[in-house]
Amino acid sequence: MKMLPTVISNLFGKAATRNYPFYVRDNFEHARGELINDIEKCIFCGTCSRKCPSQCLTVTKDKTEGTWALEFFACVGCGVCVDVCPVNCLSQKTSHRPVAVERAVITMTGKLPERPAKKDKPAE
Amino acid sequence: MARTVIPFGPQHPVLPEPIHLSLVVEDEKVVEALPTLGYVHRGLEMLAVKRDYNQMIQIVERVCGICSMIHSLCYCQGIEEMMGIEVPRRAKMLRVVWSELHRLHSHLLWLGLFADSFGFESLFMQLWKIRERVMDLNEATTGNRVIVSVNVVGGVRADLDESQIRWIKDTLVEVEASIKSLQSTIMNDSTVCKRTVGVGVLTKQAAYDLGAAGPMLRGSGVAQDMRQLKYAGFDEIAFEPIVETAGDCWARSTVRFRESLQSIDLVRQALDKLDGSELAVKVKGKPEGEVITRVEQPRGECLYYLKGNGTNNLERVRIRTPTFANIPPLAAILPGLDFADVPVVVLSIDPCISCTER
Amino acid sequence: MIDAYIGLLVLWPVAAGLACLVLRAPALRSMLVMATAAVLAAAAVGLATQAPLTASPAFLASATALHVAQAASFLFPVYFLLMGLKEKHPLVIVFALLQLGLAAFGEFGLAAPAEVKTAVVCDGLSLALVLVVSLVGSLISIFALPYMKHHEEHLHLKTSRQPQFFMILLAFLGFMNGLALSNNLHVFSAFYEATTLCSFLLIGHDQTADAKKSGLRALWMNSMGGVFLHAGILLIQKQHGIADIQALVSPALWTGTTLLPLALIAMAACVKAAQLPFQAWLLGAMVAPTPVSALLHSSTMVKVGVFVCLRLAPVFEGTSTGRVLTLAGAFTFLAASALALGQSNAKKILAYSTAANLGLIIACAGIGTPVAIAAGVVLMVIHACTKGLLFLCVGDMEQTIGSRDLEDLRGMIATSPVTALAASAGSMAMVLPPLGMLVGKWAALEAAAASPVSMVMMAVGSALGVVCWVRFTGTLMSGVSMGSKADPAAHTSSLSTGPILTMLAGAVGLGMAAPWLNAMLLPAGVGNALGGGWGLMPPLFITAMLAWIVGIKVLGRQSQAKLATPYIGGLPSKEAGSFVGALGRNWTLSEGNEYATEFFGEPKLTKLAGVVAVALLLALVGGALI
Amino acid sequence: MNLNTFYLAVAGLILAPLVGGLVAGVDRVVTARLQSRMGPPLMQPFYDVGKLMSKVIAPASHWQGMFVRWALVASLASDVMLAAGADVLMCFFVQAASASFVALGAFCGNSPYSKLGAQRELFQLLAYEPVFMVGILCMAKAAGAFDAYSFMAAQGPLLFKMPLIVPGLLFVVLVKLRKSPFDIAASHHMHQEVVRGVYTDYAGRDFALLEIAHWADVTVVLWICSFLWATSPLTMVVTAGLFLFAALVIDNISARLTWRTMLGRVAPITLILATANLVWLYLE
Amino acid sequence: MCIEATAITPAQLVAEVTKIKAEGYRFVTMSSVELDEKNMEVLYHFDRDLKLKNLRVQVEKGGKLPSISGVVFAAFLVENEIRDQFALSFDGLVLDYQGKLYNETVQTAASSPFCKYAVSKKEAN
Amino acid sequence: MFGSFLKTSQVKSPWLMHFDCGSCNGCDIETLACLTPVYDVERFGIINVGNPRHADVLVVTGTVNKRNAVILKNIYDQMPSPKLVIAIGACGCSGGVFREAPNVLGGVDKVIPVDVYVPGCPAKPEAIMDAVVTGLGKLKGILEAS
Ligand code: SF4
Ligand code: SF4
Ligand code: SF4
Ligand code: SF4
Ligand code: SF4
Ligand code: SF4
Ligand code: SF4
Ligand code: SF4
Repeated sequence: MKMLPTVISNLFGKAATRNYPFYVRDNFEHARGELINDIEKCIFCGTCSRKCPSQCLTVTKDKTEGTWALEFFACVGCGVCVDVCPVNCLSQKTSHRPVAVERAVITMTGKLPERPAKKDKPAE
Repeated sequence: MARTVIPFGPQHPVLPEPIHLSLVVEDEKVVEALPTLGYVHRGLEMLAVKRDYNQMIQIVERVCGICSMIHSLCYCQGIEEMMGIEVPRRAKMLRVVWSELHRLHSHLLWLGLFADSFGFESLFMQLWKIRERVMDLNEATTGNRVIVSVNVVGGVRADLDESQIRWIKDTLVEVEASIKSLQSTIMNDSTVCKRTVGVGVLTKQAAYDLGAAGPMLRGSGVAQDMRQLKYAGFDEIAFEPIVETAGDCWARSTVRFRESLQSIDLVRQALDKLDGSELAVKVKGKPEGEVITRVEQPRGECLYYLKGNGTNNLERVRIRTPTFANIPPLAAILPGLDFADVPVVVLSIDPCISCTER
Repeated sequence: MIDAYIGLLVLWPVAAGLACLVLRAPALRSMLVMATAAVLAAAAVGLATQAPLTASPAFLASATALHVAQAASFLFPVYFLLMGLKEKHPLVIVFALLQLGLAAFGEFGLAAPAEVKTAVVCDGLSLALVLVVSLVGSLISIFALPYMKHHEEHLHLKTSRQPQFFMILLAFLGFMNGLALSNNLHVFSAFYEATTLCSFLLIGHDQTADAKKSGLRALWMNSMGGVFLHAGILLIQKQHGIADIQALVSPALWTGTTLLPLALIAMAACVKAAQLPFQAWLLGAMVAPTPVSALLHSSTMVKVGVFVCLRLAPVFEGTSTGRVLTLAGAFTFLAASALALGQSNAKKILAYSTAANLGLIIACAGIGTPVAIAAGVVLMVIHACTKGLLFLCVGDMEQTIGSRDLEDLRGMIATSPVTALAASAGSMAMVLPPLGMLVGKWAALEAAAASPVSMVMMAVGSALGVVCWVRFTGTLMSGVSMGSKADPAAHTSSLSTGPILTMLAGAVGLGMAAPWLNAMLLPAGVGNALGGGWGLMPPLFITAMLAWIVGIKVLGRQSQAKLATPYIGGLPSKEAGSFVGALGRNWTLSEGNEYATEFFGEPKLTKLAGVVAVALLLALVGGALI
Repeated sequence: MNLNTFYLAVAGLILAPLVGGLVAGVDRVVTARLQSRMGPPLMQPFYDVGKLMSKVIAPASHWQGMFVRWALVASLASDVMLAAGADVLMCFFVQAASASFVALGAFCGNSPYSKLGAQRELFQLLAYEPVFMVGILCMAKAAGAFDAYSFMAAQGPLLFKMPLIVPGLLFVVLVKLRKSPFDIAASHHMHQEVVRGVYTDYAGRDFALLEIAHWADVTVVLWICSFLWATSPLTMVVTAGLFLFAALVIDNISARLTWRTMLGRVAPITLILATANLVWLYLE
Repeated sequence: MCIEATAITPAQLVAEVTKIKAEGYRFVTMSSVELDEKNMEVLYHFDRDLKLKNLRVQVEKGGKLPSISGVVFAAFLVENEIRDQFALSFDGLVLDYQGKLYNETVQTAASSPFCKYAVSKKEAN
Repeated sequence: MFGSFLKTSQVKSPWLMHFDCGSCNGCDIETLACLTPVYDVERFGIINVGNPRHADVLVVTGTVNKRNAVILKNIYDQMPSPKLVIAIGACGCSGGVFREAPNVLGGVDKVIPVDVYVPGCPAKPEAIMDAVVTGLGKLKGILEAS
């Protein structure tokens, strides 16, 4: 019986439902969503791959080209890689990553910077 | 009288998480209940071998998604203690803010599920509707609704600005009002009381001896709460553990209900004490030695035993979670119950199997 | 012709019984029993073609016959007395002495009643009972042939006691027919005592301690009934100086006089019909071999009680005695149904349910309107068939698995499909429309329109009955059958399935015929007193038949299907009917029914119901005095 | 039986399940609104049944298909009987038969939950049947006959003569709508200790047919309730609607009580009230 | 840094636990940790008024300890867990899952992933 | 017409069953949140059922381990076809951060075929709704092709 007022006011009030996907609320400013790499800026240093708690990043490079691969099904969106990237080429969008019907890995390749820093060891 | 054997779980609608009880009932009275675990066991304590101590933060956070923040808090405190790091005051207060927001959403979540365990669907809906506000606070301030990932060794990663603080306070006023409007339903409604009062009674002595934790312990009249240890920012915050004495399902739900209001108060206190200090200190060195740290999670005391050996990888991460402690008392109160009360009693310990099994 | 029929109905079984005793060869016995069945059936049908009728066959009407009856009123009590002395059973002794006293008083202290003109009056009611006895009773006797053979095999008897058994069994049928047909109170009471004797002997047949105890309990209770009956008869004799039953049941006779004698006779009937608080003897009768219980429950013994009440019913209409009787009957219906629900012993369920249904009939009798009486008779007939069927099924299953507990009968459908299905059909016939019992119940409810409290009791009782019987069926048909069962082929014989299937056909057929039966039983003037209600039945039957056909078709289709694995929370199972559960153990999925003992526990409920029932019976007698 | 009755009967056969489905849709929309949700489309129950119809799944027992059909026929028959103005008491018995068949099918299943559910279903039957029956007896007493048309033709609203059966009827509606307050476990609620009770083992097409049978049942029950104010078709609809709404509100403001409470308390209390009403009608 | 703990031998264990319980302490949990290839230690944590009291027992991997679940029922779960993870068996467990608390494979000290840290560390060196 | 109604019905009435297959609860509570007023998936006709025999969509959260793989397979097999499987969260998709833990086998697709993967840790309620819609689209495609 104690619930009666709540229930009745629910009936005559507006529903709390957000009518997604017909109405999409703006994402919060700092929401940690999809991880993206501005591959142009990436120096393929491999820091992100070493610090990633989920070990879902693979960075490889040869003489001229580097590859940055993200196994996005395993990424937990923690943002550690974003924090550690020395050149800030990684960022997270505020929107969630779209669902997929197949397994995939995001692979991006880019040119190595002209003069790679000498401390850089090739990442495994 | 013929016995009925009921395989209760692992997949069962009242059990959002898989656990199995082999129940033997006679005319719907439980005469035997034996649990089986292992459906959520991942063995993540052992990941310490493969991940460094910083990466482990993200992993212990995922011991459980419901009080994720408090797990990483506990872990970071342990490492900080081991390495002798003093955390800045602002970080300590922010840790209180987010851990209490977690407790708030966890208690609302539980109250809802508890309501649903005795079929009070609209109460469940109402509580989860309120909880969404808290989830919004989490997401807006940390970037994720559930796994907030704010803790790092030495402090926190995220900050609150003035407008956010004001927004949190405003929102909490509304949340508090909505929660209070449900108080009489949760504590006094005759149908609710019919299902909770006197059901699954755990005496004070039994609760203490069987090692119950959290609201399960406090619902039986033992005033013990790890926040009395004054970790994080609790040293500066006024806090009294909430205790009920009946020891039944009603007492446990009342403890949680009152704690959710208390959490709001604690968040406010912590917000008022934010100062201009750093968010985190720089960390040097590698963890070495042994520590035990304890924090209060929504479900009770959580204990970490950490052992480092001066390398990046810890030698041992041992996690004792509250539900683990609450399973023996549960096993002790199940026999003799009405079968219809089994879900209510099982839920009354707020079972979180994922942390139990890790 | 009529006399011959009556002779066959009453005398043949007695003679055949005696022959059984003398000719001990099993084959001969079988032939005799089957011949008796045939003769009884033929004679009963023959009689039915002539009904309603009156007759005075010599063996019932002659002075000798009357003398025999008179002598019987001393001989039976004397025999009971001897039994009581032998077993040192005080109650038996007391009631036998009381009976003797009453008999002596009737003989020497009262003027002889007016001569009874017609010895036999066969109206719808009598005919119904005769048919029940002759058809259902015969079938049970046939069923008893293989049953008793097995039974004795299990007991490892040196000398067979079957001759005695069949003698009593067959004679019982004869006495029942006599009782149904005789129009003279004294002859009637002689037959009445004869049935008491037969039931005593049959219940005690196995000679075990339990059997003896139950036999004696039946004996003292029924001779107490006998005391009531005799007292009633003597009072009638004193008040009106008559012994003619037909004359007796005219309401005109009773205007202005107390109904006490009739109340006493009704009490006697309640004892026979195992109404609360006298249900104990019927429950005790379970220890007897199943054919005995079947016979007592369906076609003989207990039917005496309802027969008597229905016979007297016209007088009860509108009287306070009638109202109390209705209440008492409805109460028994309610309480016995509740008691049945709390049982797991299949025979006990049947026993309580018998008491309940008889209560319903007695309630109809108490109402006493033609509509109610017709409903009562319909109920009586259908109950006999259905209950007989159920007893035979339970007996058969009991012999198959060696237990009569409902929990052990779980999943019998897999072990002995025919019997289990017949039992299922039988128990559905107890409660579901458009089958017989429900129809009777419905008619009773609508006929009870003048008695709101009885109506409510009937409503609750009927719900209790539904639960009890659906659960019974459900248990038999339950999907997982547990434990090892005996070889299904071991006990099947056409002599046991034959009667079962015949009875099944009877139960269903009678259910279908109920509207017409009812119409036949109603006096011409009353017509369609149920507001067209009965007219509903034929369309309902057509619907049911359609459903039946559709259902069977689907059954045929699905019976080929591979069954889904059981939903057990996703757990693996190593073998059917079990799962791998806690501690890695293999847990067998055993099931038990719920008996809600806190509501339907036998000891508590029996006590409570007993108190109410006694109060009602006191009110019955008291009400009649006022 | 005249031709008119025949048409009415056919209308009952076709319309009753549709009305029942619509009631289910209203039920879900209103429930959602009471919980501050938007809720499904009104036609959702029909989609559900359509979906179930097209599912392929092995039966849990060979017998279930048969019992499902029987239950369906019985439920529809009770509707038809009401529409054709037949004896309401018998109509009620026929409906009880439908419930019995559902329980029997559940007994035949192979999951322990199904059997447990069947037992509970029976106790539930035990709880509401007498109350409902006494309610009908009250109406019959006031109307002077047992057939549906007499009920509808009664002078003035029956309600004033039998206020005390209202709680009982409401109880029946709650039970028949499979709502909480009782842990009968056949409702949509996800947190049920016996999974879905009687319905656990029914699936696919069988389950769809049961759903239709359930609609028919709901129609019958609401229809009988609407006799309380049967002065015009409109008042009947309104009465039924009020009963439905009251049931939904009760569902949403109360916890689920155990069947023991239902059998031990609610049923006796409502039964005593209804009996008192019946006796009062006689004394008048 | 190291935590305060009383080192005792397996033989003293049950008596010590009984004593501690009598002093009004309640059982919190046990922790197990590998020491080297051969040995491990088990820590018993007890609490009274938020103060912990710890016992430290050293034992060989794959060895045996007396169970304290007879004294404190709550210990049965964690003892079973240690049995699962470190293949350490306990004598007198009140509810014994036989090393199958978490999964079907019964581990030995050699096969358990929880027992390999010291070994792999050794190899790394 | 009836046939097309049945087909429409299949995409309009997805009853889903949630099985927690070793998740950290993060994804579970987000799945559960979908039922609650703010998200209210009942708008799409979704009902949360607890019984595989009534379920059309199996929503799996968490990593598969040796013990729950059997359960997962069993309940999948008990669902009537056509059925959909949605793997939720990093754990459900691949094993997530626990991939290398000793008692983890990996993602849901190690045991049963998965129709839709929902990345995220935890997956947001909106993403879970997207997944159902995507799954139903896939089902619709299959139905129309048949
Ligand atoms: S850390 Fe940044 S720069 Fe380095 S590899 Fe990763 S993304 Fe590229
Ligand atoms: S030295 Fe090279 S690899 Fe190391 S952090 Fe700096 S940029 Fe990255
Ligand atoms: S967000 Fe976290 S999990 Fe994802 S790639 Fe970056 S570090 Fe790894
Ligand atoms: S109890 Fe909490 S954590 Fe556990 S399943 Fe339910 S919601 Fe998830
Ligand atoms: S008790 Fe454990 S599982 Fe539950 S929320 Fe807390 S940490 Fe998570
Ligand atoms: S039922 Fe019992 S006594 Fe009768 S034959 Fe079988 S074993 Fe013998
Ligand atoms: S309980 Fe669940 S399934 Fe049932 S109506 Fe409510 S939301 Fe829908
Ligand atoms: S994906 Fe993340 S939130 Fe989801 S179960 Fe796995 S760890 Fe938890």
